[in-house]
Order: sequence, then structure tokens, then C-alpha cells
Amino acid sequence: MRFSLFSLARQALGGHARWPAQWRSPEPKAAYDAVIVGAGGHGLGTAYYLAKAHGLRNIAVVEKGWLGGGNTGRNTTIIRSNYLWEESEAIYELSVKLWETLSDELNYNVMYSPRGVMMLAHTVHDIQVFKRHVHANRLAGIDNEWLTPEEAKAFCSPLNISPKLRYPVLGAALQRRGGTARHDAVAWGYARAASALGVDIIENAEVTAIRRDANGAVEGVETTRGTIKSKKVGVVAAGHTSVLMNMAGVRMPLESYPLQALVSEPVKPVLSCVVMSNTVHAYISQSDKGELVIGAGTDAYTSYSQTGGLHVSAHTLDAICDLFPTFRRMRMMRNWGGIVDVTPDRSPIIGLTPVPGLYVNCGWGTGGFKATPGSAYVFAATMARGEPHPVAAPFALERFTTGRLIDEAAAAAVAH
Amino acid sequence: MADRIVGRRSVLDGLVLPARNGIVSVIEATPAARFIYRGDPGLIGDAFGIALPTTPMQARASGARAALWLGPDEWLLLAAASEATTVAAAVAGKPAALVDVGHRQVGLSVSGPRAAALLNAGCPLDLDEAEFPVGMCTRTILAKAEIVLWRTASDAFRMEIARSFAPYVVAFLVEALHGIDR
Amino acid sequence: MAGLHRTNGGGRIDRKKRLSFTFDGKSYEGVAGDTLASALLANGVHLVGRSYKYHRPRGILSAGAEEPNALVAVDRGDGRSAPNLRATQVELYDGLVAESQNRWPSLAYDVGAVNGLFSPLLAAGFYYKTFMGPRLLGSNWAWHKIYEPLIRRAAGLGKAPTQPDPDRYANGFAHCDVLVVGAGPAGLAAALAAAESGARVILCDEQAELGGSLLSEWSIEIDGVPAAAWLAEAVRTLAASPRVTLLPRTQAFGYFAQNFVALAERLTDHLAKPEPSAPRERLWQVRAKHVVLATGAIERPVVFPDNDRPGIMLADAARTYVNRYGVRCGSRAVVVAACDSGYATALDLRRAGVDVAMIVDPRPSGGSAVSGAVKAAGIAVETGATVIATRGRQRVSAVQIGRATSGTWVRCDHVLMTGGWTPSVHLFSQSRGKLAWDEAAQAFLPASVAPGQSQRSVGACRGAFGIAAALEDGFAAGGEAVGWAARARDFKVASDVADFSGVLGASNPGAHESKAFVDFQHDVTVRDLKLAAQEGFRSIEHVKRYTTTGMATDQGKTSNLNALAIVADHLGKPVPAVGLTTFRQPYTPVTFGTIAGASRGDLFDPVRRTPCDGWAQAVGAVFEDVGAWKRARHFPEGSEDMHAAVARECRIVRSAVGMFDASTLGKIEVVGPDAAEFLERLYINPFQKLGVGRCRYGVLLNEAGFIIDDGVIGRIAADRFHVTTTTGGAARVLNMMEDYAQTEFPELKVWLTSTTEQWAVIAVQGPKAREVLAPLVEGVDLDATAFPHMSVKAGRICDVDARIFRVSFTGELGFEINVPADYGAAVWEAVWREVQKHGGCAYGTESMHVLRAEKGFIIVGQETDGTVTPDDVGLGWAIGKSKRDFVGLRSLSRPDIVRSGRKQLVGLLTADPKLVLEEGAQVTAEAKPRVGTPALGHVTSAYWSAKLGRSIALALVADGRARIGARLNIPMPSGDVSVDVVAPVFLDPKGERLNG
Amino acid sequence: MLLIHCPYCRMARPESEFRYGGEAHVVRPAEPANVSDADWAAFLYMRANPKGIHAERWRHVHGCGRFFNALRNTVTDQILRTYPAGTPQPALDAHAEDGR
Ligand SMILES: Cc1cc2nc3c(=O)[nH]c(=O)nc-3n(C[C@H](O)[C@H](O)[C@H](O)COP(=O)(O)OP(=O)(O)OC[C@H]3O[C@@H](n4cnc5c(N)ncnc54)[C@H](O)[C@@H]3O)c2cc1C
Ligand SMILES: NC(=O)c1ccc[n+]([C@@H]2O[C@H](COP(=O)([O-])OP(=O)(O)OC[C@H]3O[C@@H](n4cnc5c(N)ncnc54)[C@H](O)[C@@H]3O)[C@@H](O)[C@H]2O)c1
Ligand SMILES: Cc1cc2nc3c(=O)[nH]c(=O)nc-3n(C[C@H](O)[C@H](O)[C@H](O)COP(=O)(O)O)c2cc1C
Ligand SMILES: [Zn+2]
Repeated sequence: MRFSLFSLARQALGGHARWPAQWRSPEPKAAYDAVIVGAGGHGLGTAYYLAKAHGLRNIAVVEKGWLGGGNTGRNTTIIRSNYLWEESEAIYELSVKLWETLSDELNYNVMYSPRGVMMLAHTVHDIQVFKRHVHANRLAGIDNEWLTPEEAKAFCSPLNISPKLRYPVLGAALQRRGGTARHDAVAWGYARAASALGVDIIENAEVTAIRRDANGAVEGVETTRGTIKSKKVGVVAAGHTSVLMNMAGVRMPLESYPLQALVSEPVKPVLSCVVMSNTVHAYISQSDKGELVIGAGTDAYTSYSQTGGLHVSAHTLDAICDLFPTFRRMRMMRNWGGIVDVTPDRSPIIGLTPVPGLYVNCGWGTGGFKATPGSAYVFAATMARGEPHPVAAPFALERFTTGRLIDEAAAAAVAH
Repeated sequence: MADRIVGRRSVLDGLVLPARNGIVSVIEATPAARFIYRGDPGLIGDAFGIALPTTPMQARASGARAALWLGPDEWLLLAAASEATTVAAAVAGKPAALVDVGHRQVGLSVSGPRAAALLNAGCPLDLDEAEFPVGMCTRTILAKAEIVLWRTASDAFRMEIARSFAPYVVAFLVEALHGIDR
Repeated sequence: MAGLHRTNGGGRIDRKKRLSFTFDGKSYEGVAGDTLASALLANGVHLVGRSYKYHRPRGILSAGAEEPNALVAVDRGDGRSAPNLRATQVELYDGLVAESQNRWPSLAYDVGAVNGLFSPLLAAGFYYKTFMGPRLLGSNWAWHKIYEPLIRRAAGLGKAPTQPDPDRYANGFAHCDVLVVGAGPAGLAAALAAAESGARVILCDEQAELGGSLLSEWSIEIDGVPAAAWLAEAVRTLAASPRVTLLPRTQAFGYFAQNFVALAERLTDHLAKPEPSAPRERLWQVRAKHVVLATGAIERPVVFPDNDRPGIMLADAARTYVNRYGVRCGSRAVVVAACDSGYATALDLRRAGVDVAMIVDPRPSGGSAVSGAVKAAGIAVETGATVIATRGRQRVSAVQIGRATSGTWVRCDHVLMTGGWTPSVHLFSQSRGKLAWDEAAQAFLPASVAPGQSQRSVGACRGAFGIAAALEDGFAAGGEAVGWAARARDFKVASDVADFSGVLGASNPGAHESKAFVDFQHDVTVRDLKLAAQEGFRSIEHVKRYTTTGMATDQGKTSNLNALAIVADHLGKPVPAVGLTTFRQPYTPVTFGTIAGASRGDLFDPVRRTPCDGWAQAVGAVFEDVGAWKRARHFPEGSEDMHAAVARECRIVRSAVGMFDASTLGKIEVVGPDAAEFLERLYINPFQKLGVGRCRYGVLLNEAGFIIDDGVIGRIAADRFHVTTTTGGAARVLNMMEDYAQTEFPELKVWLTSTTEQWAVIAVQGPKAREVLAPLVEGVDLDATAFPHMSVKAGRICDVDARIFRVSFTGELGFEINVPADYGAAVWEAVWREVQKHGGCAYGTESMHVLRAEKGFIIVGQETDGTVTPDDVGLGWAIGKSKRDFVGLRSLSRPDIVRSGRKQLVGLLTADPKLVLEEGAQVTAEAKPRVGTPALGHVTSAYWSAKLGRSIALALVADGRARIGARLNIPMPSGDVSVDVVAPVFLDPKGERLNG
Repeated sequence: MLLIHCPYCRMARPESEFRYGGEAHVVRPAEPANVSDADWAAFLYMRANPKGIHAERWRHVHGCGRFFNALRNTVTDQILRTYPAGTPQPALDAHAEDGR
């Protein structure tokens, strides 16, 4: 059933009794043409584009828990494409373009809200780095502009630009097309659209082994709901990627860290944009429901625990309270963590692996929500054709051997 | 040349140290010669006047001299300013490291019945006397600064703080004192 | 009497201490001991808020932390305002000003209530299905421009404060043998037992008074004395124990790994006139050897149509209001009790003079233990029935009692419901303990403690209901925690209630689901939950997110279990098969201020200042932040702007002399027989043969082969090096060195000591540098041959022992004087007097940057960005050619590092000499590049060079060295700029000046 | 805030005094010049990142300054054992992960 104001009104009259399930919950079949491991936004999106753009229909997405329950369901939803290196610009900008029409594409309101992402500069070094981004982005046709502190304040009225701040705001880089989207809706929208195209989404099925044939090529996965055969397996499991790839004997350049976020109690609109400060460690926006959504840091150590230490959130709240002194009496309502898969150069790994038929899309770390549509799009093409999509090619695993890293962290250390 | 002789200026000059009658007081510890000794503790022998403690987190003091265990191969040596050269001579020529840190850090004495409570506003260690007895010393943290903490008496501590962090530590203690009562 | 509805005596209030307060501008009176909620109820005020979505009138549901409805804003003026406070937890003080929220223009007449008309449209998840299109404008346009702003305005509850918070917040780290959370009977007994052994005990409770449920007991006797007397004695005993810390008004909000528990203590919010400097709240970070959780249980509402009208409340809350606060919540009650505790409530109300019209019990056979007493009191009991409808606009006026759809209407002015009790397992679950479903208790109970935690749950929070049971459970756990394994004690409790199980879910499934509320705060109804399940949201986590049940400020304390049961019922699964959503901290919301504590202003991060900084401040230097340091950026004279000041400073350094505070540079004393070998293995440069008294410019890579730090390294003695690092890199480099020394090369005899703060460093640079220093220095021959460039000598300056380096980061003749830090200021002033005599000046970091750029010296972090190798920036020469290994060497032969086309450091000269490029500007081959043209590189540094009378720039450009002589383009918004590629040394390439 | 037992201080201390140092027992090749690009990349970047027992490095940076190793369960974050750097990874007995 198509979603629209009209269908909503009609169903309302009928007491909403006839809305169908948004996605099917089928029993797993014995074999598929392609199996995606991990029903996060990236995995579901990959299945959707495989079905939509590449004509594959016999696809399963296998998920150990509930779809969208990984980092897709626990991130601070910041979307932007003003990255530094050309390779990054290409994939993140492809994503933003897809965000712009995604609700329509999926017939699901993912609430993409290009309300502007403002990144604060607090030091002379920050200014140099951000201006480098602004210039690089302009050349790539990506909007990103430089604001004075006064302009930053005008764009975001609760911001404290007093020169007496411990680290005063010296300016900001603003990407107006940056913003947020509703995390859950992205997972659900892709799930519904993929399911409608015939993709089987199999929840509560944890992959416990990756099977390989005599030649070493992939021949399927074992799950807690039985063995599923497939000659094409794509691992899109974020924080759990090392564990899965280990099942196929592949060691990965990944470390999994708990990254925290928190929300305040909901209040009437006070913050109309997204504000990020990497120097003092603060990431904040206000959701449509009214909570301040705040991104904290990762714990120092690798962990699969989906929680983290209080000192990590405290560190961020120090900064929020300094930048937004009016928020000091606001209250934290919920604090949670996700497990992020961090690569040495803070860029993702997309593509083929040493195991024939096994593909991987991971390493999005603290910043892959924004890339969901673009990543899924190029990964689907990569899996369908058996060779990297041009936008994905630079992100191949081989770069760690050649040394051709795409080091967003070194250049700016801005990752959200 | 007398006009060239310049005076020593403590980083604490001009700062008001926190104090509240009958509860806690903070004063600057007398300036001292300070060295970091690194290497085999045996090499120093009795030359410093005190054998270096090899039990973790132990300080040994005698008069103005003290040796504080900071790590298995690291000690902080304190002595009267006038004794600086004697200390240096004790290690001369030995395969070890003696580094003058007399100006690297400053000392604060925190004392009074609520001294531990004040420090616990920023120090995460258990300062109960049973857990942190007199004579125990260690590097640790106080809020966002690193310190060396040494309990010199039941209700007294000596803190050593890197020079540029001292104003922060003082300001933190001034702030924290507002939260100390009882 | 403060409030018409006050009983004549009893309770824990002080009827003589009258307090006045206002709610929505209207004045009322309460008494000491009241909460805002009890005081409002005493005044007959039930309507206190509007619901989130439909703006339905809402009253006070509970008497504690679980309150979903009665959220108010309290404003104390001067920025001291707070939204979303639960009236049930706001302690009354004289002059309190409270406002209701989420209504306009007023609570009684709220325009937003029209939403109720659209409620059929506003079903769960409606916003995912609409607000898209029109396709023409892209699916996003209407959403972002029209719908989203409307939704945002409608959403949210209270208003954020608009002024900065003036209050301060404290912090305390605490350790104890036993932390007891919750001071009800179970917690008190645990604390008493633990304290007896002399253990260190902390007992905290979020309420103003210790006692928990005992505070609401009127008829119960413990060990032969009334509950209140027993409580008073218990608190007295604990307070008298020196090793016990009692923390009322202190919520345990987070339970982390290894028994680390975070508490939030409210210090002043309850005071009418707090001391202005006193902290408002305190964060306690407790590390406990053992934790005893005695957090009690929360009563469950009963789900029936229109169960949200003001006046419909939890039964035990009404009991608390009457017994503890002396407040009758109305005069005629209907009690809906699916649990025996509701019967006890009816009895207590009757005693207090409330007319209890009827007890309605959905259980087919009704209550057991107390039903005799209820019958004796003449209260009618209707079993197997429930409420099927209610009436009353802003206060309930009647309920319809029946089975299925028909029944009789009963007039009343309040309805008291209990669906049983949900043990408060929040903290247990946060500690990663495992819960298990308990069929008898109809609840999840703690099952196994997580590894690494040492914890026990006692009393109602683990299903040990009944006061005697709670006391005995608590006492045993308290003893066990301190190692008194077999300690047990019998408590004699008269007229105890023991059955608290109740029924879960909707008591009358099917009827008018659209207005049968489960999550009051988020207006989630039975119908919403069923719709979610129907639409395929089968995981309870999906249901939660689709309907937002349990996601409001109360985090579903009263609703989660009912929601779960309703979904389980709909899916035809047992409750445990549907699972629970995750409990997360905080237990109830905690102010940001409490968590941030003292970290504000200059305490946000230490402000590090150099020994010479006072002088710079006094002369009006402008500072910049570099790491935690404040560094003087320039020293403006008169009305000079930075540009003018820097041009002047640079000119004077090149023509006369300048002095610069380089104290922030990291310094590490590397000592030991193997010191040279150690540096040899870390740095790209050779060090073994460096003579004593000589210096070398060292470059440090990471193992990936990229530059991470640099600095001058001087050999002080055969076994002693003075290593300098960048300001920002000091701690990182020391850590890296320790790492290699301890774990990679433990066989080397070398020791590292940070001396960054031991030395004040004063750079004196310029043709007159020697003349400036000569009169101050003793014991050092400053002559060019005796003291050549790149050497170091020990000597005295101003009678102070010093290490004097002949080094130059400006390209001029230069010295860097290291003196012990406490002498830094005085020596600086002495040098300044000399500098002045030679027409010199002080210069800041900005001029330092210009001066070094004129010479083509790199700054790590500016010319490099973590992707740059020595060869890229023309430092290939520094690599010790005969070295077989050093950190990063192997990486320098990786394919991408040896390929052609890497970016290399070059100089750029603009065709227009007046034009200073912007740092970060991109470099392209052609002018007017098409969008998407890959850049050849970027400008890393760009300045006005006063010496050269033109602008200069450094850039990293692909194949840059091969392009020297070529013309390239800088695309700028204002137009393209053409530049000539030149070698990256603009001044004195032979180094004649610095060797002077 | 983990509680970490420092084998040099012989005392459990709060995490804030420590700095995490990544996977332990990653051996730097003795003759880097002789290893292949792939092996060098493995040394630089490839990590076990297990879900379960992890041998990892910590430094008691705001304490005794020593680097040491720890075995930690990355699911529960419980630290089961700490041991000096340079010593082999100890075997764990069956009761290592008991609640107490
Ligand atoms: C707190 C936080 C804040 C963030 N903030 C931002 C932000 O502001 N902007 C941004 O762009 N990004 C942000 N991110 C990062 C972003 O969330 C992720 O990069 C992105 O969501 C990853 O999506 P995914 O689909 O790859 O992974 P996930 O959504 O994590 O999906 C992976 C799925 O794989 C499943 N899985 C794992 N193992 C198995 C197995 N053995 N068998 C079957 N299934 C398995 C998991 O259950 C999971 O559902 C943040 C992340 C966190 C944690
Ligand atoms: N209607 C009734 O008769 C009724 C209702 C409830 C309980 N009870 C009785 O009380 C007994 C329960 O005793 P108990 O001691 O287990 O519970 P309790 O309810 O008496 O005490 C729990 C205490 O824990 C506090 N608390 C909860 N969470 C907290 C947190 N996170 N931080 C700080 N404080 C927190 C609460 O404020 C409360 O004071 C029951 O067994 C029952 O007999 C009776
Ligand atoms: C953008 C965003 C907004 C959120 N808003 C709320 C909220 O209003 N209320 C709430 O209880 N949780 C909110 N959450 C947190 C979720 O409840 C939940 O904690 C998160 O999805 C992680 O799942 P977990 O806590 O079940 O592990 C939000 C999460 C995100 C990502
Ligand atoms: Zn230690």
C-alpha cells in the first residue's frame, strides 16, 4: 500500500485496520543469489539497490537481532558531504544527492532535514583546516562556506561566541545542505522497499560461520536459523565486521569502539541547526521531537558492549555547557552507545576481499550514517558486477598495503 | 654584576590559595631542589642519604630530604634547595639518569580535617587512611591535571604539580571548596 | 489550613510552617514537607498539564520519580529556570513559582487540544507515511520547508532556559565497602547490618527523607513499634555511625562496570533562599566494593479507556498523599485494584475520611488477605470487573464499571488504580545483570549478576514484597556484603501486605483502544501498540521506536510492562518471548551541569601559561590557543592590527633583533649510555656521531612513514640529549618514546624525563642577537667560530645556569636561552632591556610563522597533515643514509610512497605581489577549472613578507619539484589567481645570515 | 570508568589514570626491510579485534608510567588479568570470569 496523506486518511477512517506489514518476515530459503549480512541501513540499502538497479531478486538480508538495531538505530544522524579528499567528497556527495530524493524513492518519509551543519573553529589551526575544506569542496562543487563568529551566532542563536570562552569560537564552516534524517525511518524505509522488491529480510538470524568451497570461494553462511547458500556474500556488519571476516579467515584493519550519544529531555525548538566542534568535542542538534541529540566520544578501549564510561559523556557535556551556557540546566534523559568499526585512516572499506565471492562494506566508524544511501548504492554495484564501482574503488582493502590511505582523520580529525 | 642577579618567581605568586578555618588550608610548600632519578635504585646507594624505596608508592623522608617512588625505575627526590649539587654528585658517572626538575613543578601542602574530601572533589583515588596511609605517594590526577600526591600526615598531603598546571589546580581547589562542608 | 483537602493530623508535614507558592500565576499555600504535587492536591488542583500529542488535560498520576504527567517549569529568576520537573519530586519552598507546560493560551483552555480531533490521523508512525512530495519539488522540499517546522513547534515539552545558568555544581569521588541504593525498609536494614561491622557504608535515596515506603505507612508496626518510630531510630543509628554516609535527595542514576555508580545529589533546589555560592547539585562517582540495590517497586497503572483524566491516579500515590502528606486527593474514590495493595489503600483512605465508593478488581476472585478487613469496613468490592469508560472534562466525575462493554456508572472525584507492582530493576539491568521473567510476580526479576560486579538486589526490587520480607532480605544482604555470611534477623511486622503481583496489560482488551493510554507522556494508546504489531513491528524494540512508547522523560517507568504485555498478547506470545527494551542511564534525568561539574570557563581545560607570559599580558599581547597553552601571537603597538604588528615585528627581527617566548616547546631529557642509539632508532636522522655540544634537526615519523613531529636535539653529554618537540606534540612524543623504550627496545639503557616545564626558553634572533646577549652571558664564548650554528653550551645568563642553543628558526643569527622556569620572567625582562637598546622587539607566533616560511622551514601540522613523508617536504636529506631501521623507514618503500606524482613542498609567488593567498586554497593546472577538477594540491602557508616586500606562499603540489618554473592557478570565489612555482626557500638560500 | 589493576603499582586504579595502547603482542618485525608489503601492512594495521578475550596494552601514564598488558573480555569489559609487557599471554583458568 502506497503511503500518502490520502492513504493515511482513508486508513484512519477504517480504524487503521488494514495497514499491511511494512516488510515480510519470511522463513529463510536454502539458497539465494546474494546474501547480505547485517540489516543496518547500509545492508538494507545494498539489498534494495541490488534488487532495484541490478535486477537481482533472490536476495536475503540476514540480521542477528532486529533490523536497524545496530548503529543505524543509535547514531546522532548528522549528514554532510564537506569532506576533504576527493575520494571522500565523491561518496559523501553522492549520498547527499540521494538523501535529497530518498523519501520519494522509498515512499517513506525519512525526514531528511537540510538544516545546515556548522563546524566550529576554535584555533588558528582549525581555521586553516576548515578553510582548506571550504576551498577543496568548492572545487568539487560541494557547498561549504566560511562564517565569522558573528555570522555563526546569527545562524545559531544559543551559541556562545564570547571571546572569554576557554576556546573561543573563531569562525565556522557551514554546509547548508547538511543536516539530519530520522535514523529509524531510513532502516524501515529501505526494509519496506526492499521487501516489496522480493528481498527476504531474516531477523534474529546470527551468522555463525562463513562457508567456503574447495577453492576457497564463498558458498554460503551458517546462521542460527540454518544454513543459507550463496556464492555472493556481502558483509555489512559495522562493529562486528572483524568477527565475521574472521569466520572467513580474513584479518581486517579494524578496531571496534563504543561510541556514545545522549539525548536531553524534549523542549520546544531552541536549536535550528547542527553544531559540531571537534576541538572541544561537541556534536549537537535538536530532533523534531524536541530532544537535544548530543554525540559524545568513543571510549579509549575496544569493546562490544554498547555502553561506555560516564567520563566520556561528561567530557562532551563540559563542552556543550561551555558553548551553550543556557543548556546547563537541561537534563540528560538517556545515554547509550553503539559499536563503531574504526579504520586506521577513518575512511571506509568497500569492495572485494581475498576470498572470492566475499564482499565487505565496513569501517564507517563514527560517521557512516550520512553515507547510507551512497554506500549502499556503490556497494550494490560492486557486488552485482564483481568489480568495484568507480566511487568505491579507492576504498578497497588493498590501500593498506600500498599505503594509499584516505586519511580524513589526519587532515581534520572530524569524523561525525 | 649584582644588578643582574635575578629573582626566582613562583608560578603561585599572586594567587590566593584556598583555605577555610578549621576545615582545610592550602599553602605553598617550601621551594626545593627536585630531581627525577631513573635507573637502578641500587646505584645511588646511601649517597642521597635515604635509600630509595622499592616498595611501590612508598615515600621515605628524613629531614628536608625525601625520595618518592613514582615507578619501578623512577623516583622523585626532594631536598633543600642548597643541597642540589650534593644530589647531583651522588649519581655522577653512573649509568642512570638524574634530571633536575626543580622548576618543573611546584608543591602545595593541603591540610586539615577535610583535606581528603577537598582532594576527592577531583582525585579519583580512595583517600581513606586505611587505603592511602601516611607515607604513600603516587602520581595521579586531580580533575584535569596530573599531580603527585603524598600523604605526609593523617590530615596532610603534599601535592607536586607541573608548573603551568598549578594555577588551574589552585582555581579548581578554590571552586571545589564551595562544595565542602561538615 | 494550607489547602482545603488536608487531613487534621498525622503524616510527615509540619502544618504550622505555611509556605506560599504560585502555579500558573495563581497563589496557593502549602506546608513544610510538601512536594509541589501534594500542595496542589491539598488545594484541590488536579489539572496540572497537557499531554504531548493530543493536549489532553492531565493530572497527577503518582507521588514519585515515575510521574509521567505532572511536568512543570520552575523559575527562580536570574537564569535559574528548569523545564520538565516532576511536581511529585519538587519540594515546596516559600515563594516557589511553577508553571504548567505545553499549552496555549492556558492550561484550562488549550488550543492544541484540537489535535484530539485529528487523533485518528495521528496514529503511531503517521509521520513516516505522509508529508512527502510534491514530487515536482523533490520529496524533501515540503517536508523541510512546511511540515517539519510545524511539527517541531508542536513537539517538545517545556521551554529551554534562555539565560546562562549561574549555579555551580560540585563533584566528589567516593569509595565504600557497601553502597546501598534506596532507603526503604530493605535498604535501611542492609545499611544497618553493614554498618554494624564497622564497614564504610553509603546509603542514598532520591527522596528528601530516608524511609522509602515506610514514610507512607500509618498502621504498620515493626518489632512492636510504629513504623515511623522504627524508621526514626534506624536513621538515628546510622547517622551516629562515623563510617556511614547518608545521602538523601541523591539519586543513583547510572551503574557502570566494576561497581562504579554515579549519584546525583540535589543540594539547594529545595531551599527558599540558598546561599548563592553554594553548589546546586553534586555528582558522586562512587566505587563500591559491594552494591546493595534496594530500589523498591513502581506501581502499574491499569489500562482502560480514558484512563488519563485528571483525578485518575495510582492507588499507592493516593495512600502516600494521605498518609505522608495529609492530603486527601478527593472526597469520593473508586479503587481499581488488580493487586492486594489496592485494598490496603482503600482502608487507609477510608480511615482518613475519604468515601470509597467501590473497589473494582479485574481478578475473577478478587483479593485474598485483606479482603476481610475491607468487607468489615463496609467497602463494596466488585470482582472480575473493570472500568470500561470514564467521564469528566478536566477532572474525572464518574466511571463506568462492568465487564466487556456494558456496566453501571459510579460517581466519584478520583479513581485509584493499581495493576500490581513492577520491581525497579533499572540499575540492576544497567549493571548488565540478567533479568528473568517471574510468572508469579508477573514481572522481570534480577537473575544473575554480571561478571565484574558485586551486587545484590533486595526487597521489592527483586520481588521480595512485604515489609518483613524487605527488612529480612536487606539485613541479610547487608551482612553478606561485609562478609558476615550467615547473618539473618527476624523482623516482626504487624498488618503487612504481601501480595503485589497484579495483572499486566490492558484490563479490558478491545474496548475503545484509541483512548486507553499506556504511555501517558507520549500519548501512546493500546491501539497504537497493536497497529505497530500489525504493521510488522514485532520486536519490542521496534514497537518502542515506532510508537515512541517508553521514550519520554519518564522512560516508561509506569508503561513499559503494560506495553509489553499488550504486544505479547496481540502477537500471541508469552511476555518473555517478546523481550524487554534496554534500560539505560540515567534512572531519572540528570542536569548537564551536574555531569559537567566545575568544568566551566577557565576550568573547562587548564590554561597553561609560560613563565614569561605575565610580561606579554602586561604589554598587551594578543594570544592564541595552541593545545592547552596560551601563546602570544603578536604584540601590537598602539592601534596596530595584526598585519601591521607582524610586518613590524618581522622587519625588526631581520634588521635588528627580536625575542620570542619558545617555552611551550616540548622538551625531553634523554639520558643513558644508550641514549644516542635510542634516538637513532626513533628519528630519521643519525645521532651516534653527533658531537657533544652539537645539535641536529630531528624528524620523527610514525611507523606508517608519515611525519608526526620535529625539533632540535642537542647533545649535552655523551649520555645526555636535550630533545625538543612541537608544542602540541610534547606529550604524544614522550608517550611514544616511553613505548619504544619500555616495550620495543627494553635492552637499551635509556631513560626519559619531561623537562618541558623545567625550562623557560627565550629565543633571541636577528643580526644583533649576539650583542644583546653578550652583556648578560657568562662563561660562554658567543663568537661565531667558538659557538657555531647548531650547537649548545652550558653557561650562565644573569647569574642563572642556562643551556644556550645556537639555533635559528628564522634564518637569522639566533640563540635560544633555556633557563630554569622560575627565573624565566626575570631573565626575559633582562634580555628585553638589552633588546630595547638595540631597537629590537618582542615577536609572537605569527611573526615566527612568517619568518620561518621565508626560509621554507615547515611547521608540522601546517605543511604536514599526517599524510606527508620527509621526501614530500624536501627533508629526504635528513634521513641517515646508512641506517638499516628507524621508526617508519620500512613504510617509505611502500608502493604509494615511492610512486611519482606525490605532493611535494614548493613555494608559490602570486603574479600580483600584493595579493596574499588564503591558506587552504586549492591549486589547479588550469584557470577556471570545471567543477570536479581534481586539485594538484593546496596552499599550506601564505603570508605577507615585509622583508621581500611581497606575498609568499608554501604549497604541497603534485610533482611539485618538477613544476618549479611553471605557472599554476588558484581558483578563488573572487576569481582565479595565477602563481609561479618556485623553490620553497624565499630568503637567503645559502644560509649566510644565520651563519653570521 | 574501568578499574585496572596495575602490575607495577600492585593496585587497582581508575581508568582515567591509564592510556590504552591497542592490541598486545603485535610483533614489530626484527628486520623490517626484509618483510613484504603485505606483512608490513599486517603489522601496521591488521588487528584481531575479537569479541571476547582481548590481549591489550595499557600504560599507567598518570601513575607509575609503565606499559603492561591486560586480558579483557570485550563483551563484559571485565579485566581478567594484567601482566608485564614482554611476558607471554597467560592462560586463563575456567573460573576467570566468575562474578566475584
Ligand atoms: C553514537 C553514534 C553516533 C553516530 N553519529 C553519526 C552521525 O552523526 N553521522 C553519521 O554519519 N554517522 C554517525 N554514526 C555512525 C553510523 O551510525 C554508522 O556508521 C552507520 O549507521 C553504519 O551503518 P551500517 O548499516 O553499516 O551498520 P549497522 O546499522 O550497525 O548494521 C550492522 C548490522 O549487522 C548486524 N550484524 C552484526 N553481526 C552479525 C552477524 N554475525 N550476523 C548477522 N547480523 C549481524 C548488526 O546486528 C547490525 O544490525 C554514529 C554512530 C554511533 C554509534
Ligand atoms: N501499598 C503498599 O502497601 C506498598 C507499596 C510499595 C511498597 N510497599 C512495601 O515496601 C516494601 C518495599 O521496601 P523496599 O525497601 O524494597 O522499597 P521502598 O519502595 O520502600 O524503597 C525504595 C527506595 O528506593 C528509592 N530509590 C529508588 N530508585 C532509586 C535510585 N535510582 N536512586 C536513589 N534512590 C532510589 C526510592 O526513593 C525509595 O525510597 C515492600 O516490600 C512493601 O511491603 C508497600
Ligand atoms: C536521534 C535519536 C533520538 C533519540 N531520541 C530518544 C528519545 O526521545 N527518547 C528515548 O528514550 N530515546 C531516544 N533515543 C535513544 C533510543 O531510545 C535508544 O537508546 C537507542 O536507539 C539505542 O538503543 P538501546 O538503548 O536500546 O541500546 C534516540 C536515539 C537517537 C539515535
Ligand atoms: Zn602503575
